[in-house]
Amino acid sequence: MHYHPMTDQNRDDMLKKIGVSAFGDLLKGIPSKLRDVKMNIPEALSEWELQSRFKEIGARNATLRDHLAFLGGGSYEHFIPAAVAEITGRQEFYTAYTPYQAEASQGTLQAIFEFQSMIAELTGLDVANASHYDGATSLAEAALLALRQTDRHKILVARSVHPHYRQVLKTYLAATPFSVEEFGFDPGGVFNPDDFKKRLSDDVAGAIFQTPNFLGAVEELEGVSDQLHQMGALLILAINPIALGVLKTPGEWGADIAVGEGQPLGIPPQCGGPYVGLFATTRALMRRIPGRLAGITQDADGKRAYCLTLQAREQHIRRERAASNICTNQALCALTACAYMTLMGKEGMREVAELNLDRAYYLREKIAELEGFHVALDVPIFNEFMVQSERPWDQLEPHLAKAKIFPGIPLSAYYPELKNTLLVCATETKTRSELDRFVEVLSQC
Amino acid sequence: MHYHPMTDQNRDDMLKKIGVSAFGDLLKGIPSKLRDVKMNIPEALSEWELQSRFKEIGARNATLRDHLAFLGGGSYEHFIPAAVAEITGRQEFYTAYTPYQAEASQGTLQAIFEFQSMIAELTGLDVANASHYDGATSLAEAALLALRQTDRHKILVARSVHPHYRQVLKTYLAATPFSVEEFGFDPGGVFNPDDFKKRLSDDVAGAIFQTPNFLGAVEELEGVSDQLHQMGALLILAINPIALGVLKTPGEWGADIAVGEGQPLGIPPQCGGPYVGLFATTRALMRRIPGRLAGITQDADGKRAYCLTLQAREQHIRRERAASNICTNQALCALTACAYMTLMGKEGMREVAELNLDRAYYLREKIAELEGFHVALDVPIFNEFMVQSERPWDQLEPHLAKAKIFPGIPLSAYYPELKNTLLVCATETKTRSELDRFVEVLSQC
Amino acid sequence: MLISKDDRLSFEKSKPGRRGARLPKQRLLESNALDLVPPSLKRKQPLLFPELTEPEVVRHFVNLSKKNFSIDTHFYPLGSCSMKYNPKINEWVAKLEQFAWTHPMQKDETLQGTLEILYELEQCLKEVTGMDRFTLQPAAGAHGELTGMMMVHAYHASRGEQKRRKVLVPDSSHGTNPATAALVGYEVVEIKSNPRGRVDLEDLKRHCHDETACLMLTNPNTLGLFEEQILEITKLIHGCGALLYYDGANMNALLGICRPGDMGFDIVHLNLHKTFSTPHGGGGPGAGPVGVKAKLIPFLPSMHIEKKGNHYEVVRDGQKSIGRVSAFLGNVGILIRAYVYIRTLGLSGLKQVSEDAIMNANYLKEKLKRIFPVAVDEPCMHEFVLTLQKLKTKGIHSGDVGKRLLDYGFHAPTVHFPLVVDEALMIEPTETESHETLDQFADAFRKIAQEIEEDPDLILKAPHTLPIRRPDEVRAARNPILTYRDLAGKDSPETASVR
Amino acid sequence: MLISKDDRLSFEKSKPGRRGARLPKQRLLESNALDLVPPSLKRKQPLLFPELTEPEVVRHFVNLSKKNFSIDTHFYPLGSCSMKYNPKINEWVAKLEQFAWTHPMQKDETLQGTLEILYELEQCLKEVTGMDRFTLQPAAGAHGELTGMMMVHAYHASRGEQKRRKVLVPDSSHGTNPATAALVGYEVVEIKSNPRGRVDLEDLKRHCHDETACLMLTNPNTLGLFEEQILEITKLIHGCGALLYYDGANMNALLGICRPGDMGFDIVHLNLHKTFSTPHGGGGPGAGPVGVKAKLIPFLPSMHIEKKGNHYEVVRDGQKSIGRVSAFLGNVGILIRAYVYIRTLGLSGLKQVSEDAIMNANYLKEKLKRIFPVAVDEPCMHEFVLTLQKLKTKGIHSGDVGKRLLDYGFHAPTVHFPLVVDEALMIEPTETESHETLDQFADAFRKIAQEIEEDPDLILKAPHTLPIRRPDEVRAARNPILTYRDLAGKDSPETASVR
Ligand SMILES: Cc1ncc(COP(=O)(O)O)c(C=O)c1O
Ligand SMILES: Cc1ncc(COP(=O)(O)O)c(C=O)c1O
Repeated sequence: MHYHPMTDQNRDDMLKKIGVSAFGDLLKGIPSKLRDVKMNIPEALSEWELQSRFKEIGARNATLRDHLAFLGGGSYEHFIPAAVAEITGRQEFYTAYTPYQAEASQGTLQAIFEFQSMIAELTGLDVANASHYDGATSLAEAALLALRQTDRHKILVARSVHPHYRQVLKTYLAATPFSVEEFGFDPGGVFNPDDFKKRLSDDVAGAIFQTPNFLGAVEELEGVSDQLHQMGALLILAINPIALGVLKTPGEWGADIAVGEGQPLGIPPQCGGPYVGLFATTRALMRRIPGRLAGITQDADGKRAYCLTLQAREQHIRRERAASNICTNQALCALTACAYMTLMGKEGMREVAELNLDRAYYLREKIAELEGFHVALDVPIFNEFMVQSERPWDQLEPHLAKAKIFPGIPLSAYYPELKNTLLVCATETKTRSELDRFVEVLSQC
Repeated sequence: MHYHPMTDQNRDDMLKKIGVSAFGDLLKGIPSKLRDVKMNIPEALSEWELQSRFKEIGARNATLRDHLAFLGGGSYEHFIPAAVAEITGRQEFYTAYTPYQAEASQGTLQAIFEFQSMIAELTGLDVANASHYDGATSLAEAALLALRQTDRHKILVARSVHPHYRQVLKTYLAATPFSVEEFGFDPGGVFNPDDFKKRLSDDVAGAIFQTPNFLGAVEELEGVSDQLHQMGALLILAINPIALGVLKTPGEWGADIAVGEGQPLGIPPQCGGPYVGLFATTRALMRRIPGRLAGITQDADGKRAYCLTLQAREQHIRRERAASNICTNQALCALTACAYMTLMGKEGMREVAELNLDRAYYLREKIAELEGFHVALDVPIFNEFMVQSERPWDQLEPHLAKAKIFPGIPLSAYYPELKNTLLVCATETKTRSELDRFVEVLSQC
Repeated sequence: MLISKDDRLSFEKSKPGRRGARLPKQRLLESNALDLVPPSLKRKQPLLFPELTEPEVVRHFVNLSKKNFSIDTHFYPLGSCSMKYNPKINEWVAKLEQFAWTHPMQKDETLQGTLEILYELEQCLKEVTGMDRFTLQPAAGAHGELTGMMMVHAYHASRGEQKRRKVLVPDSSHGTNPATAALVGYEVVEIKSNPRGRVDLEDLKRHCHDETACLMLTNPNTLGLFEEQILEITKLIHGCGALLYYDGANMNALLGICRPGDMGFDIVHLNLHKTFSTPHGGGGPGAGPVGVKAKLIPFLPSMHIEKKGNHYEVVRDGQKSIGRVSAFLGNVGILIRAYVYIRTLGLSGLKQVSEDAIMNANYLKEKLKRIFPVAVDEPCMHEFVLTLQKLKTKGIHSGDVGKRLLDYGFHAPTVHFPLVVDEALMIEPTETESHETLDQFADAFRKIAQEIEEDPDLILKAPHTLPIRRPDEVRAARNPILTYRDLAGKDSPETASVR
Repeated sequence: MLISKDDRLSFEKSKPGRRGARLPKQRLLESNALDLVPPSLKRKQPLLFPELTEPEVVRHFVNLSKKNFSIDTHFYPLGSCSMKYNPKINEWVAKLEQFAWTHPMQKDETLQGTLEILYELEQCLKEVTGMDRFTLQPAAGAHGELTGMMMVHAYHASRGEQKRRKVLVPDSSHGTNPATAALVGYEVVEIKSNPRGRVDLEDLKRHCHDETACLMLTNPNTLGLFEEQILEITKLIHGCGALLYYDGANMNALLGICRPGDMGFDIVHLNLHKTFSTPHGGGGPGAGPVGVKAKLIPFLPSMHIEKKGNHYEVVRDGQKSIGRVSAFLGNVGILIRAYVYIRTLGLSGLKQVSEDAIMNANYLKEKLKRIFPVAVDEPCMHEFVLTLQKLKTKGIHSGDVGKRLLDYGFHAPTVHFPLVVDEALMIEPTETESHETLDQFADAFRKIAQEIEEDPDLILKAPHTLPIRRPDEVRAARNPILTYRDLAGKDSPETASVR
């Protein structure tokens, strides 16, 4: 085995040094009836065979590079500078463990600190953690934080929040005494303020909105935080970090917690993961934040030092009284996002957001001109919007497949009322000719 | 410009510090008639546009991965462990300069030393240099060394040596008083000893053979070095380093210099370069070796230290009296080869050579059974051999192209007498089913 | 100077007007897209982001990386973490465009390659553990535990046994075990260890009753010891109607040797980032697939990959499922790496993993126990725990020895854990380290033992060779500086000017 | 300890029986392939190669890399080397399978992508230099020089002017210039520099006659100074029937500012690994394309890429061609990187390269000249040369100051070159470094100047912070140890045992 240095010669020497005559002597404590293991696992392949085989298996996937894709819905196709992979490919980053030994992990710790700083900056909040598993689990943890903080039992969530996130939220709360209640949206996709208000009660710990929401609409949230805060409840916002280059921040909306999927920040879509859950909050809630935090302090010589901090929140110190059970997070994805954001910088973050708006509004306009398709032109969007077709999408599918186009995500599986409606996404990766081709193919369907 | 830190603000400050009022003041020495430069160069592209465009351009190439290729002839398809790219991708290796500052380059220097050691070991000679440009230029430098060492004027070279290498040799000698004379080969492809002997005279500085040669044949060189040495001439052997895992070494043949193309040692074929010229010789000729050498010495504290050595041979010290004019070599390719050889190790080098033999002999046998094709079964080969077709290859071409097969290299362009003959190569990368498919397609042509 | 002394943040290196990336110039709309956004929806706060060129960014991060220890540069014997070599072919495969550039909402027909891998990986994990079905969704070990505990809850609820509110965890257990149980609303009951470091069967018996929901057990446990009475334990727990949860963090000891399924466990999580060699990434991402016995299959998270003929399909599971635990299919990129690892090693390679891991641990234990006592001096599995109790009189703690090891070029073992061992050093060499490395490590211990005698201050003030000395953690927690704004002061001229 | 103290060779870490790669098991022949090789053709000498596992090999090389300075980790102001940032997008493109996995003997139709790039690159290089055609074959600057000198020879020979046997090179020229001329059999004549560091026109005139074959000139020269009388020089040389060769190593100063073709040069080589940002790779590979004026086109090396309609073709050139200078098309992977760079920068970016390079050099010169005198105190182009002459009385040489800079985290400038400057330090900051970095560098100089006063030994014994102190080069050359066998002794038990 080319990963294992132990040779047969070594084995004999080592057994001798250990003081047993056979390897089996080391396993005496294992009940013998357990020892008769038969595993049906294929025999080893050489690396060349692996390279060939996995290329072959990979060829059975269609990709965003060989198709023209308009898929969003929580995972986005964005430009990633080549420098990102050179940074995350540094072995000292990707083969290190959690930076518990601060002196031997200043690299990782400083990068986490920078990541936290940029996420706090994007969200306009005071603190961000070192990452959570993904957008959905961040959202569930935010709900738990609100429930604990307010000592209440109910979470309100907009139906326009990503359906998968709402499912995860329900899973997380299923075994607890807490409940979830949803409020609806208007035809254009923005949340229905009356329905929201109606459900607001003094048992509500917090309310969750997403903006831009799953239907592509940017929510107008004026007054929402006041309404909630007056009731003693928290405002939780799910965001798209790329959009925050230009859109109003959770901080500006008066949110207490912001969560979101960090994948758009330089992480390839890779069929759903690994991604990185973003989690930011106010200084007031800092000591309830789940997961790791890096901070700045001084070392014994008074020199600046980075270290994990407020560990009293965490499971390895507090065990059953911890703020969360999280241990391993998505550190390398956070580093990826950190490298991406640093490369984009202040101007780049604004510009990429602007480009998303440009592409999405352009495409929406063009589709609006087509017969047989409907879009709501008056809803503010970022890079996604709903397209309703007069015919079932299934009928259009073969044409689109032939043109190697993934047109979008069908919404009726999540919202039965949204028949023949696709969620269509266009990011900065799309050129005029690609968008025009899509429109052309649609017009010929 | 995202590579240039200078902003307009900086520019003004800097001009002030420099003490000039405008940038143009720094260029006053340039004759003004030279300053009116018009260059027709396209405007900048963003990185995303570059990524898309170069993917598109790349798609206009057919590759060894989407075709079944039997191309060799100086550039070979071999298995490359994924670990190689992780090593050569280390920024400290690939963005460093030549290790003139030994203290700040121990990494590169030690790797060169290990490379030299392994090349010396493979060739069975005493010393190897840190690399030359490629196999062809190594060979030309070897000829020059022999000419200088013997103070003679003629180089003999087997016609079975790679034709491109012979062309480069002629180019190198064209402006000098030195001449090249070729000796022929027998029908099976091995050199003709009579022709060789006939041309041996006391004006011959050295003779160059390749084994396995360009026609795929492994040369029997018994007695050749004695013949040459008795005449006061040197034996120069061009080798394939992978073959030396099992084939007799230049050292064992009594060669004075071994040269070769190092590409098979973990370097992708990448359309011909960058590759790495191998150059090894005896201790006796060490002080005439072209190019860099790393050695071991001690530092001021008596600790082991790696450094460039015998620099008195080199252009930066000796100028017009240098052993060669080479400065920049192919260091990163040498590092690649070094990483490859270290991963393969003693057993791996033997095994990969054995696998090449296995594939090539198998394919030769199978093709021998086909009607309409001829191979010489009695010639020892390594991973290449000649296949003569009864029909012109041009006629078979469309069938092969349809099956996405690159069948080999047509030899008649180099050797008019070898009509309808292809040089066919099969390395360890080929499986039984791939070879059988090739034979099947040939049989149906 | 090879390691940069510069400890400035990217923010502090920033200069107005610099950029690190260029974006397409082309605009498709006639008007500026920003004008389409209603002013009330626009960000007002300027973005305090660093402004650096690509060369500056690359140098910044490359130099940061050099301040880390890692497997590829150092021996990293962190107990319970299986810091084994992360094979490069795993990275190569996972990064192929054909896998990396697929969207989770693509139709199954367009993802057959990825689905095949996930399906086959599940089959392998079933074989390795002896379980009946796996979910691949959980993103890490603790996430797997959470998934498991939610299933425990759903299972008992489905049987009307809501009163089972207690989850038992040994006092040697990892912090995530009690934390997870609590997260799901369970009451955590700690079970004592016996003098041989195993579960105290008597104590366990006392806590086995009709309010017991589950026992969470790590085997081998965090002392690196196999629970010899495992069959009695599982019988006991099942006897009282509770479930058995297996924390598979230490599975590196048992590949092909024995299986949690055969021991009687109902639910198992694996840490693919430990046993199956996927990189730790400085703290993640990992993957924590959860396997169950047949009776728990209905409760698994939704989404399961099935093979129908030659076609792979994502099947959404039924009624009783606890639902989704992550947004999409899980950490697919990590799952791919783990599968490549299994195919690289094959059956006999996997067995060799655990055999060599156990050999290395016992070999190192023999060497080190001459220097410091082992917590339980018996043959160990893949790791073992030293106790440095006797140094306490000198004011030296196990953490101090860990720090000093850093100076010798070795990452510290896990320190002060498990909690049942006083002054613990938990050492897991893994199978990918050579005995020469173990010998060098033992030599360092020997030297440190001597230093403790001769110059204890050297240990107490260690490390001496790294970019920083020990950080003041109390200060960090008392006055938390968690962002650049905290550091620069919200309204300091510095942040103002960068705005 | 972040930087490993281990200086053992891979060979010295080797243990019999270990392996770092697994190869396919499948054998197609019934017999062992080795038996097919006649015994007389087989290797007898066992292969003394290291035996290590993949993890050991990776850790070995990663730790080696950490002992290097490099652009991505350090400021690297090596004069005449244009150590600018190597953009990552260049690497990304060149490593795409579509480029990396093509064979040089494929038919043109199957290589249209690569041929297009090479064709377009040539067009750009023509624009940048004002030359009429380029060959892309040469692998480095010196290889380009060689190609150029062979063309000079072929050109004169074609005109029956064999008596032109002298090549003129300024005394400030790079070593490859005279070495190349000599390699082609020319007699090298050194031309003096004038007090302002430029070619002494009077001396040049003296050597202009009917035996002169060529003048090789670097402009700006190795002092970083533009040859102001360049038009007089080219006129003079052409006047005597000789050719003008332009060493383009310093082209980083002139992009979009002026062109060798317009100055009157007949032949130009470029170092793509300098001006066009391809990585130096620890000493290579580079690429040294050579451009010529129309009259020399017939002599270019064989193989030229032409565009016919939308099709690219490799055309083998005619009769007068000097022939091939490398086995295939040249260092294609490097050529691709350079082309990507040109497309990234575009016209205005290229101009900015030289403007910023010149600004940075002049800025740094202003700062440093307050510490040590500049060899020629005039505005410089992209680099400049200090002279540390005055330190000689203290026994300190420019090389010593270079060593001390390493301790401050800066790579040394080029030392003791050009030869015309006594105690030279040749400094080229490049355009990709920020003025903050230049300020820090100047600070280090200032501190070193002070150290020289206070503690000259600190300088003489520097560096103090690196894996080694100064190596004993005399010892290295006197008793050369060039291979592991040399080190271990050919028949030492060690080498014997590894056998
Ligand atoms: C015994 C044990 N259980 C659970 C965990 C948690 O796993 P993860 O960090 O993947 O969430 C760990 C990790 O350190 C562990 O060692
Ligand atoms: C002025 C000058 N000419 C020629 C060369 C040689 O170029 P190369 O190293 O690419 O062969 C150099 C390289 O340092 C140089 O500085």
